[in-house]
Amino acid sequence: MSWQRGLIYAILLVFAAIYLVPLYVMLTTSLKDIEEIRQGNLLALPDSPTLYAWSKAWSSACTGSECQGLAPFFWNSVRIVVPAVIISTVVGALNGYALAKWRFRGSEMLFGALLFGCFIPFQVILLPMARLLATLGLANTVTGLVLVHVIYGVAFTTLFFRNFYVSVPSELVKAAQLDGAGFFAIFRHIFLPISLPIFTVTLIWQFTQIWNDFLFGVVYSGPGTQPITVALNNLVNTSMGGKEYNVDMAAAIIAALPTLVIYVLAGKYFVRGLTAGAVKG
Amino acid sequence: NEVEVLHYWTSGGEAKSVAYLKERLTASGVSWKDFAVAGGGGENAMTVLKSRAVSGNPPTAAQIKGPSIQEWGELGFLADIDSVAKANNWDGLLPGVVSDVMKHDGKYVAAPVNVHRVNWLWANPEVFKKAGATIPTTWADFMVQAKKLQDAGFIALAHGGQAWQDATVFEAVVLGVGGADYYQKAFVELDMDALNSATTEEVFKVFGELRQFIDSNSPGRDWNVATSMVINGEAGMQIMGDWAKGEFGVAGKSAGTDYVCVAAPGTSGAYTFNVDSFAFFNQSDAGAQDAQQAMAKEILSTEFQEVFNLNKGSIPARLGMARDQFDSCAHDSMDAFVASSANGSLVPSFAHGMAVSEAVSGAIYDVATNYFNSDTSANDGASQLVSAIKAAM
Amino acid sequence: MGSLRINQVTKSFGDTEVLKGINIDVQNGEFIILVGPSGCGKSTLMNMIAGLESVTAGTLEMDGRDVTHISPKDRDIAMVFQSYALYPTMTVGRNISFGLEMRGVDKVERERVVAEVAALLQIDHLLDRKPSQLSGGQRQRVAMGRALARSPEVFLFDEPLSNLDAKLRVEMRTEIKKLHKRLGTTIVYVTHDQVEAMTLADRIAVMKDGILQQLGTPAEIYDNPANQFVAGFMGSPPMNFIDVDTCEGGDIEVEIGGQTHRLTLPCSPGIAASGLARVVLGIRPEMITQPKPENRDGIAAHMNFDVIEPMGADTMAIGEWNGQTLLARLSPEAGQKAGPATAIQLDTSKCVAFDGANGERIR
Amino acid sequence: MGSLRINQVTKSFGDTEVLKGINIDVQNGEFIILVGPSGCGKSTLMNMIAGLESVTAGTLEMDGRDVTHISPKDRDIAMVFQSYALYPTMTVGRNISFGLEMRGVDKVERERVVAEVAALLQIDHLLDRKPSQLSGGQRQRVAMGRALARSPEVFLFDEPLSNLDAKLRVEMRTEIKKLHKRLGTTIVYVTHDQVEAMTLADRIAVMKDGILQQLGTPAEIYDNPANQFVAGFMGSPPMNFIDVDTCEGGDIEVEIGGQTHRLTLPCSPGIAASGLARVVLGIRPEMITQPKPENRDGIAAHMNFDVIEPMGADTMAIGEWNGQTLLARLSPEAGQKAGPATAIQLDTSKCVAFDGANGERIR
Amino acid sequence: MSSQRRPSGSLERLLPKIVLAPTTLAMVVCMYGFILWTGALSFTSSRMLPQWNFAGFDQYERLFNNPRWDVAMSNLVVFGVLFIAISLVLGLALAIFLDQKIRGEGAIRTIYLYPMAVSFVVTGTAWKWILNPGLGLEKLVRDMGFTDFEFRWLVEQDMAIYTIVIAAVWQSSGFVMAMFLAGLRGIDDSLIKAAHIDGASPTQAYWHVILPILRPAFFSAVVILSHIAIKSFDLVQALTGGGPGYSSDLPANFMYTFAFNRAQMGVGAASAMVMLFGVLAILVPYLYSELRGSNRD
Ligand SMILES: Nc1ncnc2c1ncn2[C@@H]1O[C@H](COP(=O)(O)OP(=O)(O)OP(=O)(O)O)[C@@H](O)[C@H]1O
Ligand SMILES: Nc1ncnc2c1ncn2[C@@H]1O[C@H](COP(=O)(O)OP(=O)(O)OP(=O)(O)O)[C@@H](O)[C@H]1O
Ligand SMILES: [Mg+2]
Ligand SMILES: [Mg+2]
Repeated sequence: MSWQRGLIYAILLVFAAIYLVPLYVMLTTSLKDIEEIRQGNLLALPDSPTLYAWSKAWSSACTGSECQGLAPFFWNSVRIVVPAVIISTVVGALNGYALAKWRFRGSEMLFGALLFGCFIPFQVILLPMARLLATLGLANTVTGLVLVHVIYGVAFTTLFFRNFYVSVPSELVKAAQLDGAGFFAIFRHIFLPISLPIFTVTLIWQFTQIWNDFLFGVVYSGPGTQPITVALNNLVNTSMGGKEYNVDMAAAIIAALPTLVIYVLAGKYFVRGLTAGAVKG
Repeated sequence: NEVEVLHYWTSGGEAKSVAYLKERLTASGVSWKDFAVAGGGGENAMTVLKSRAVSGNPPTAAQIKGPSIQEWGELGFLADIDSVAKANNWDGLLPGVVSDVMKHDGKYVAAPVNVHRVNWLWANPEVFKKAGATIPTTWADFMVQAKKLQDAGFIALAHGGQAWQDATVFEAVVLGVGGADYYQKAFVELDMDALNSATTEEVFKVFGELRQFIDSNSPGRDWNVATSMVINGEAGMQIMGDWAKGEFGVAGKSAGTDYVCVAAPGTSGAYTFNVDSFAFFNQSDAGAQDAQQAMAKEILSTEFQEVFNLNKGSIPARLGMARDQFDSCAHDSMDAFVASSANGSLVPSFAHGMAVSEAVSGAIYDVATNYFNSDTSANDGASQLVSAIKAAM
Repeated sequence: MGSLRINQVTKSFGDTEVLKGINIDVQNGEFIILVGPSGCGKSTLMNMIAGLESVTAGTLEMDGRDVTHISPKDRDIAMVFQSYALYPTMTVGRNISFGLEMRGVDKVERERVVAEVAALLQIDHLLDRKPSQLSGGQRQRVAMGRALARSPEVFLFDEPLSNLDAKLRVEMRTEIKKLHKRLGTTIVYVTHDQVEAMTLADRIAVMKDGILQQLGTPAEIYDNPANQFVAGFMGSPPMNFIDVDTCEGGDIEVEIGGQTHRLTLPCSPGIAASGLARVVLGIRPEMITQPKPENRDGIAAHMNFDVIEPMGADTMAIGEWNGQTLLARLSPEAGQKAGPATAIQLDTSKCVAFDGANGERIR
Repeated sequence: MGSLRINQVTKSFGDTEVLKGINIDVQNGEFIILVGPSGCGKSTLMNMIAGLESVTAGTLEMDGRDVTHISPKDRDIAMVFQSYALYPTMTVGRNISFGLEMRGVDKVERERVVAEVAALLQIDHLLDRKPSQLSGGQRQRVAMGRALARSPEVFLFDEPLSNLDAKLRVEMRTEIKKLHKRLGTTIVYVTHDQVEAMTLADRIAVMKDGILQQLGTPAEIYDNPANQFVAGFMGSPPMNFIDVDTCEGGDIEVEIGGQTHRLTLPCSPGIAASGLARVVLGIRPEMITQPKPENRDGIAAHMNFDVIEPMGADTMAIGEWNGQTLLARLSPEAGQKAGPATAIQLDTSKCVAFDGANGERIR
Repeated sequence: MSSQRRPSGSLERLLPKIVLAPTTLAMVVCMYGFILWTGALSFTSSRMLPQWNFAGFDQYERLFNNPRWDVAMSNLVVFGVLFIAISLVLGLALAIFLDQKIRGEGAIRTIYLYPMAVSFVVTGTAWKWILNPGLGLEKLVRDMGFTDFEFRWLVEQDMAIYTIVIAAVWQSSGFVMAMFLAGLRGIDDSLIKAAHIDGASPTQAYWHVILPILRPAFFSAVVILSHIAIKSFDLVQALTGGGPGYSSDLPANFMYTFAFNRAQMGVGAASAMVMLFGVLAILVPYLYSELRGSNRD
């Protein structure tokens, strides 16, 4: 290994360490008891690690008048996130593909408008959207929430895919057209297989955005369909004091676990050199 | 029969209190649909409430307090529960200042659960002893004693640098320096003459002097962390509402010996109150209306008032309750409540949204917190306050 | 099925006009070869036939049906791209069978066809590789295979053999010829290889700068070029062009090896009528050889050769006429002895003359 | 500077061994041409010389310095990629000047060089375009220009002219030759064009399946092939191979046009010593011609021709010897008259013989 | 000459538009429709809920007279510029390093990405501790013996906004890394080889050859980062709460606070419009140049 590679490894590892510090703080805190936290040495390892905070966060912490921990809300989130992520990603992929390789008059304009539209602050759309959902009969339903996430996620998924697909040589589309493939067949057979990295990125983005979304989740959910972020927020927020930092931290990690799992699973689809050898020039 | 209740009491003693209410209602055949949204003193909950209202689907009841009840009433969202009130003689049970807030157009639309006193000074006698200081009763004295504490190596005033805490201290200074009349005129009625008077500048001067007694790490600190500084003897005092008692309790400290609760300097006869309440929203469904009434009735029951307030550290909103379960600080609070109400020094807390509209209290927050965290002069502070309040009215 | 009418077709990319009104009628089953200098618009024309580039003006008909705006997949055309355009994520086998798959051919049949095509192209051992694991020539053959697997109405081949070695190229050329004979499919084919053009084409279309210069059988193009460009473009080594004076009676005068000769050009009787004082004489190198007794039409002369280039089967000799360089094609033995004042024989029977000003043929 | 020693170099991709111990010594300033069938490993070898592929075993030396593990940018090599590898985001001009820029050449000089190279390659009007806006041949010339702009110690050209038309190719070939003469830079060049190989190379390296078959001057390779593969690979149309019986004394017997002839092969005196009863006779088409009085070594015979293919300058005639197909190269006139029992002349002076079993040359 | 198109042909041609139609509809209604709605709202005197009584430019006047808005806007500039620049550079650098056939790439990648996964509702607490002079970094370093060490940005008025930059970069740069990594994985090896042959050092090859190809990915990253910058709401809420004072306030917090907590919906709407026009002024030229550029590929 040359010294350059050594340096690269060193840099990568140093940054990994820096990135890990907050996680470390959260993890160790979640394993300490509240007394130890009060004594206040943040970076110390727990004296006597306990899983008390974890089990409390999962199954018995109060998030309102109910004290069932995060568990029931976890599944609410899954019911919202899975369809929303899938729909917005698929729609984004198709949009991006159409915008990158099937340009028509005004398609660039459309894309620009879509991008600009996503700079609208979400706070201001809360009320009109609530009205719209009520008109559609979707107020405070999971379907309504999924719809909202799809609408405001599609601009980004489209952006990711479109900008990935513009650098795919157009010759491939031409060749496939001659092979008798239509719009969807080309997408399915030519573009999907080279899209793994961008699918990974989009999935990560959408999953994180929707899983971690609080604003839409709190405003458009009904009682009993609240996502986990709302529960987490309820769990950690108290005006009365008596903050249980260890439970808060455990709850945060639990709430983030699905996202982390997705990252790990999706990560392996970052593969090298997907278009190599396709065309010359 | 079902009530859907939007509230922001989600943890600790508050959650237990709500759970108790739920239990009682369930026992009386009303099922409870919990709609809890915590965060930022109800900010998120209010956002949700507004969007539900706009979409034509408001909850049965929501935790709303102070002048906001009137605003919702103006907009025509609130349900009339006068029949329950009449049947249970609320007018007789509730002090006038409280019942006024609960009514819109002379009809009850909300039910109060508690009364908080905000103008408390919490002190650690151990620290005072070590520093050879005494607990101050006026602001002038405060400066002297605080200096002693500081010289002895303690943090004189434990404080969390968040806007609402700054406002809480500011409010105590207003009341202590200006007195109840000034407070009422300037910060409740928003009388411009009072606001433009020299008293305002004096208030800012005192408030500004407090900066020096606070440690530099305070910005962003949660109030309970500040309280624990008093508890473990790092700091001498804290100005905070009666909910701070809970922290001392959790730490196993007892009032009078391990800590003392006295009125904030210069406010011993006066009382800034903060009342939590549930407002009821119009329902088309008859079952829901019945449930609503049952809930209103339950809230004012002695059992609920007692359990709830023991949990939360406040005093019951209704009068004539047994006091023996409550501690000495609560007794003080109850006495002061009655006394101040009699002599006209019972004032609503503007730092906790009881006195003025949200717009104005927000403006006061901004000025107070900005002033406290900068080295603006008292004069400038006062004029900023006036113009900010004008702009928000 | 398979006839093709290219009707006043033009193409512009922004401001650049790349094709300037092309007219070609391709008969059903005909083998047309497009040739022309690099950048003259051959690939663009192919792309337009396939429907991959929009037509700026003009129309395209297949079997009498206007297809100008029909989508490529409805045209039933197979094409070999000059730039290959292989699908990077598919194996070679799948690249070849993809067109069949899209047309709903069942698996068994597809596998049969792939095996057949791969054997033909000698890539059967590569079927499981990805394009990035192939050599240049192998990629080109996969591109070829992709087209051959189908039985379209029209084949478009854009320089399909340019990266193959001579031997393989000859084999492939033969296979294409056989295929064409067997299937009778219309083929439009771009090549820079003169031998390919001469041996494969029914007709050759010579293009330059987006304009069709001549369309004719290989023999017509070679022996009877429409203008100086076509004459110079076809043939390797190329035709010699010499500025010469005309004499009355339509003959020309040329200085060879120090002597002036007067030549009659049977293919250009129109010189006299043209009234030009100077014309450009076009004479192919193989018309200037060592004396050949079997050929009685030849004119004898003596020439000075400066440079001799042996090229295996022949030897190229470079000399001068009218002060202009000229290439002669000698046999290797004659070449060895060539030098100053070498006896040569001139065959003027296929010499042509052009108007030097515009390059037009004088007939 | 510029000498190159390829020392027992092997290359494997996973399990496939692509190069199997190549040894070539390239002198400083030499022009080496690599030829071989598609997929034989030419590009791989070039990539390894450039340092783009790792060397599985063996060493590479430049000027006596071991560069096996030196990074490409420290080798001072310029290369034309078979797949072009143009930078898609840069204009043509920048593509060409990029190498200079990276070497810190100043702007004025870069512009001068770009202008010069672009003029040479006839792409001066394209300098502001992006590669995607070019035709195939234009792209190839840009790839060429990128290499030519620099003055490296070694040039590597991987089929640099394959997509150009014949005329341009001849011009470019001439330019490369001139350049080589002028700069004396070492050049390693891959081509499938026999004429290019014969006219440009100082030495030709013939490869097959990752093994070097023969390394020699063009004349050696053509006239004196090391084995049957080399003999068959070089030359177009290729050498004829006929299985023949040997007679005692090292002569061979062959049936031509119904009669048996006994031929002496001066280039293969070792036939007798080999003791083989049958050998493969290698005879190039141009050794079988119409009778040529000027060539006295020839043997006269009569042959039956079945197929006649006119090819412009020559005519190929196909007949049979020993029941095996055979190509003869006649002049167009002779070709026209060819048919059954045509008089021909055989030149055996350069005929070669091979061991049919392993293709080895019998000397 | 009648162009007799087969139905399948014309359908095929319409497909791209059909695919884009739902998105377009949603965009027109839920983005531009709502923007118009907000624009209209900003000219009313709405307080707690929308009320449609016209009030002219009153709300804008209030907005611009509010010192807190000035602070929020100038914070946005500081924060936006630093956050976007640092995230881009760091994300790109990490992507490039990770692309060097690194052992354990998967693990390292996940470590860089995880901050995205964890909601700031709680990491805010961890960050507050780490940045707090009395608890975190400063204390740690001082405990190690460097008693003069100071790191008190969190509690200083002029510096608090930079702690938000730090936390935001920590959270987002991993995702930027992933975006660039995806782009890098799509680039043909032979271009890199060509650059090496041209004598480019690895750095130069990245700078001149690869980065230009990554331009679309870069574009995505900038859009995403500006989006995050403009909407950084919970970050501020959790880390500084806008403090000390309101010195680290950002427009998103300002808007939310005024629209929903202070019953000044008109001012909130006006601030949203000002923000949108600010974005318009900066982003549209960029969008335009990018989209035009890619037209000519
Ligand atoms: N990445 C790879 N993995 C496996 N085999 C490979 C890979 N790259 C090349 N090969 C094989 O190595 C052999 C040599 O390839 P190379 O590109 O050197 O051929 P070449 O002589 O240049 O052929 P051509 O004339 O067709 O360009 C080929 O058979 C090819 O299939
Ligand atoms: N997208 C484009 N924008 C502008 N000009 C273009 C574009 N594509 C091609 N051209 C130009 O059009 C002309 C014709 O290109 P085309 O590819 O048809 O040439 P060709 O005859 O196939 O050449 P070659 O033999 O080199 O492949 C060329 O001069 C080329 O530069
Ligand atoms: Mg072309
Ligand atoms: Mg190759």
